Amino acid sequence: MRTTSLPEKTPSGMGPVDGEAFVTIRGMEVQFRGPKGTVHAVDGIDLDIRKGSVLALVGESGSGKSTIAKALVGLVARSGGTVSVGGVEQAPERRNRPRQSRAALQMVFQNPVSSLNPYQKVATIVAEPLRVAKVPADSRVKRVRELLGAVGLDVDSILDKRPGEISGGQAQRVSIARALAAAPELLIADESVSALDVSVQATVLNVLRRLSVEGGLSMLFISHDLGVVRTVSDDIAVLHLGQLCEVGPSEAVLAAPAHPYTAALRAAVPEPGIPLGEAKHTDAEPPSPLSPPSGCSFRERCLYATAVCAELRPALTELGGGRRVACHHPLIPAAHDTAHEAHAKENSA
Amino acid sequence: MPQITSALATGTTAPPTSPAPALKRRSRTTGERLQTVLFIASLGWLALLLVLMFVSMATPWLDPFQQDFGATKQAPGFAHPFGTDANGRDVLARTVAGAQNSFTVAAITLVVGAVTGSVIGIVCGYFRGWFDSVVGLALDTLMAFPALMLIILLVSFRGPSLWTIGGAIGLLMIPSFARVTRSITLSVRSREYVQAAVLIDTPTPRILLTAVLPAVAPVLVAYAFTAVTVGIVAEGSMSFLGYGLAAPAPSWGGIIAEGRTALAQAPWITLAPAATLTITVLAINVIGERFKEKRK
Amino acid sequence: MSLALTAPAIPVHAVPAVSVQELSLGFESNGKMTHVLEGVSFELAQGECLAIVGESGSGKSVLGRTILGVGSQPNSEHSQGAVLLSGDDQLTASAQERRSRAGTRVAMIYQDPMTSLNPTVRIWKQVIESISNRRRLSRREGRAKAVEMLRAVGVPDPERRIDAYPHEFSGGMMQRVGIAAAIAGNPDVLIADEPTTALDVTVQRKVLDLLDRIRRDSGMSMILITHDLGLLTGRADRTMVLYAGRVLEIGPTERITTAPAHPYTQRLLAAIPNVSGTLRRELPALDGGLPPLDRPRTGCPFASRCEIAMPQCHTERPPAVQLAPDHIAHCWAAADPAEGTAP
Amino acid sequence: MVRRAGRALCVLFLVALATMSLPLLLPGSAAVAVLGTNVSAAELAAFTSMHHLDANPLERLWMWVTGVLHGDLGTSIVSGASVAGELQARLPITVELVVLSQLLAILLAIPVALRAAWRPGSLLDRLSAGLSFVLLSIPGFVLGLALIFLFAVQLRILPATGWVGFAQDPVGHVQHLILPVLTLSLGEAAVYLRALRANAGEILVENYIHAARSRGMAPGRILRTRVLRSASLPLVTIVGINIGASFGGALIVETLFAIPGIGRLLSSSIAVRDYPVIESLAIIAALAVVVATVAVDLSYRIIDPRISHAANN
Repeated sequence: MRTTSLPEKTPSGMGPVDGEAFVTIRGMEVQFRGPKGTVHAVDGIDLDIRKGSVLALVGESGSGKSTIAKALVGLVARSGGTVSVGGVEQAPERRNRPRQSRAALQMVFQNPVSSLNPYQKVATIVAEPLRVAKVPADSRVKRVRELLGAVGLDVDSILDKRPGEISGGQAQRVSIARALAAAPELLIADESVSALDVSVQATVLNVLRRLSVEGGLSMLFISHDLGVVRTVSDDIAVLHLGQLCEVGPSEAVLAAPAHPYTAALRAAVPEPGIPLGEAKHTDAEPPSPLSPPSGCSFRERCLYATAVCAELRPALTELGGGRRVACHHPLIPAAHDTAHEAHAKENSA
Repeated sequence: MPQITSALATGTTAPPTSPAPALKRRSRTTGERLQTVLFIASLGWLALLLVLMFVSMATPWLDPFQQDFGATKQAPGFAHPFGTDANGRDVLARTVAGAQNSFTVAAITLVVGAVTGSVIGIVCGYFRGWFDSVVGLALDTLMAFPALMLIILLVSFRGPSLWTIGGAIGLLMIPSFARVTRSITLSVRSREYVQAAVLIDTPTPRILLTAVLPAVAPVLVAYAFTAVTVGIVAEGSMSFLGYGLAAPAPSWGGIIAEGRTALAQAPWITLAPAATLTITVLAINVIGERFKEKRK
Repeated sequence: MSLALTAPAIPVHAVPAVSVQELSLGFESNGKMTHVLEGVSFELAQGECLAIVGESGSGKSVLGRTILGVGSQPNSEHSQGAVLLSGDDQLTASAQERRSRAGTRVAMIYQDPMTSLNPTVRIWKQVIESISNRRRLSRREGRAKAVEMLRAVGVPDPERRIDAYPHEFSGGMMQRVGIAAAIAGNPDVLIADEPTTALDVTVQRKVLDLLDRIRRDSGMSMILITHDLGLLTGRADRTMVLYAGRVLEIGPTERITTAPAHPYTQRLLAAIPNVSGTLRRELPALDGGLPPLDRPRTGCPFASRCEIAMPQCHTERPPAVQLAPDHIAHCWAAADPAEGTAP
Repeated sequence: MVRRAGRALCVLFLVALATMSLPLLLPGSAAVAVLGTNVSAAELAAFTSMHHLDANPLERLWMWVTGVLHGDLGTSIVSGASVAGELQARLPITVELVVLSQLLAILLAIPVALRAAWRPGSLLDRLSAGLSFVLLSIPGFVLGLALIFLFAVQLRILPATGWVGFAQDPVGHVQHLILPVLTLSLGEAAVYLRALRANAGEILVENYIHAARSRGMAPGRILRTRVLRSASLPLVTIVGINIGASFGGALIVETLFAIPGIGRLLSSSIAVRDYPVIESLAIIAALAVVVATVAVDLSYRIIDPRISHAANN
């Protein structure tokens, strides 16, 4: 199964070299207007996804994770900021993007069953993007088989099945195969394993990780589960009420969170055989997006909040080692003076 | 050291190695059997009506206009299974001819109401926007206009043809068909598989064809059975009130209305076609119900 | 040969709060039989917390609802065994008897507080139902009781919030209201069916802490039904692993989560992505699915997915193997350590 | 809510406008219908302009509305009688029929539907399902005829047709009411029974019902206080639509039983193209539908607190 060919990458000559930002999001804002007021679902987000790497977006419900995904693909129009993929600017609305750009961003949804058209066979579902791209019928069949093999499915037995006849794990892999058929440059997985049983979840996670490592696919992986995130991602971005709290390499961030919110999330993850320590957040209710607190949005639940947190919204600042945190009282010391100076120098240059 | 024990973790002593005995299975219920019988009987009834209609159209038997003044208001018997009316016409022949008109009106109703209504519903549900609002308002207006008044107006001013009657009833059915299909389309539209289809740039007509239509179709078919019965009943009611086909032309409502004055002396003139009408509606409903259950 | 006993802290002679004996259940729909539970047995001591762990299709929720004894009960033709609440059988009891026990002797906390609280009824009325269904409460009495219950579960400003409707609460608060409603009748046994699955992790831990506190303070017994093996450590005294309607393993939570004996438990634990410890990029996946449930399982239900399955695993029901005074696995490999990998 | 009310007014306006356009849209002159064919063209024209039949619809609507504000609904172009007077005599009769039959239908449907839903597949469930299925298949005028045949012709215990005012003869009034009300209500009861049964079935499997039972709530109490409340939402909708549209049903029953109500008036006015009467009746009927829709909306808000919440969100 491993040897089955992985999806070819669409060659993008102008794309940046490995390690540099391939997807760049700057100042992204999404607002929803309602009778009770405007909700800033995404409130000024800067994010980079390196080519061939997996960036995980973590946060609790209402943090704006899924909205970012939808704004990226243009299902929801952002109200501010810029998005560029492989150096190509993406218009806020999907219909204003060229076909090539639309195909470049693909998404795998949360619910395995409702992601697939119940009236179509698996073969038709996966072939759909190829049909749209006007791939001739015979090469379509071949490609569908390759893709289904690449996501570890038993090709012959699944081709003629309908979504109702396959398991959740299989359905989710069919969804991935369909996304891959569009030859995307960025795959967005929105809570793609949270509806699956643990035993099945592992299979899907393995497929996603291999697509990134062996297939060189860039990925935005959205999840509320830190364990899952750690397994799949290279970098992690923690989101609270539409704002970034902390960004950095996953291992470093999870080993020693700099933002109290990351620490609170980390401390609340239950693991078999390991008793939970003290909770790292207060008993306060999660804030309402309709009336966000002044200053830092986490301050009401934060154990370290002081007066300044209510007055000033903390900006993302460099910590060194590729890490950034938006906190007045970060849990690990701020960037070393040298790094700080180097950074300052860089800026002035 | 692990050891086999007959005791369960909790200390009960039932032998765990014997497989749990197979649980009994119930046979099909009498209700299900009754439904099957009714279904077959309904099909049989409609088939019988169709055969009789064919006989009436293609052969000299069952002539609805043939008058036998020597045998007026004759009770049902061998020569006239449904008896004869005040003009000595065979009630069975008139009932069968009425069926033709009823079915024709129902068919027109269905085509006008179902086709127009579901196209409107699907377009509104999928594209939303100002078009949806405008059409919604128009449909609300149509629904607020008193239904029978609309039909009577149309019929009395345009003349009582099958097309006018069928078209008028069909027009009134457009809102309900549009509502049903619109709500299904709306729910399908929000499904992730439609969003996924949008993301891979599937052309909209193809999304409508492969995702929306298959979801709408079964409901539409089930609904169509109801629509047919509504068409038949509405035509009957219109004819009964005197806004149906012109006098000598037979229609169920008309025959029933004619017989009404003689309800005491010759009840069959009214009751036979009334029973035929009711049984036909019942049969179509039974078949429709069967279809709805199959879908579940 | 040692006889398995309940948790050491509990006196042996006490009547167990719940005793399930060789329970088999089947449901019939459209002429098709689904065998949901097969020969399930366990006991829950007074004051104890037992976790029932299983993935979808394991039958864990049906088991919980059968113990509770209300709602659509399986046809008597399709149920066997006994479900004893302090010695009283729920399976043979009349609907009226079961109803009289519901809320006061056994109560339930549901997975999704959004759907398990009636959206059209003010919460104070729902919170005191276990009491108001039995005797007439004056409006003042009822409201006072509701305030007391909400305060007990940590809902801030209860005097004002008792008049709210469920949708006016956040998910976590709504679940606290659900817990208040469950414990208002002061039941002996509390069944929590995935009580935190719909909640965020930070909220989840607070809710589980609350349940722990309630159990310790009141001495209630608790059955915690969950799919998440991570939740149990430090919370459940014992853990029972359910798969395709059968008990595969039962024992102290410590042992189940750190030294499981059944291959399924082992594989399930290994498949959980970890936040602590070494980073694993490739997780040991567990392919395949549940055996067909439309007929009784022969042999071990996990055999088709088990890497160390032996021929008899497919044909004969595995024996109960006692691995420690309180730890039992139903597994042929565990019975014969030479052939299996079990410790 | 403001938007809904605005929409309702808009619908009302459109219906009124459509009604006012009838003389222009429909072929056949009212003047000819009233005066006959052997009068001069000048006389016809004078008649037409006297009754403003050739005015534009908006103008006619304006005249109608200003008339209404003075309590004047116009006069019949055929009999010269005041429309308001006609309505005053006939409207109470139709309203009595409709209200009584709707009440009877609801009272019949609720207990049976709830009990049947509690025990799906029970004898009551199957019997009520079968009976309502048959009742639904019987056209109203057939049911009425059958009732007349049975109770008036065969058993001779009730009058076949006619109407007696309550003040005139209370007993006779009730006797004349029974068959028409039964005819109207049996069909509606079947509709309500099926809708409520299906809905109650869906509600009974909701988690919150299981939760209520887990706290020991008795079946009767669940049905009365919980299921009925939630299931009444769709019921209210259907009842609302039916009450709004009951003019149609009333027309058939009034014709069948020779009852001097609104329906008969409508039917006879159309036959002679008595536009002032038609217009007033159509607008009143539309008003009934619109008011019913708004009332349904309002009762939704009262029954389900989430709706007002969602609307504000």
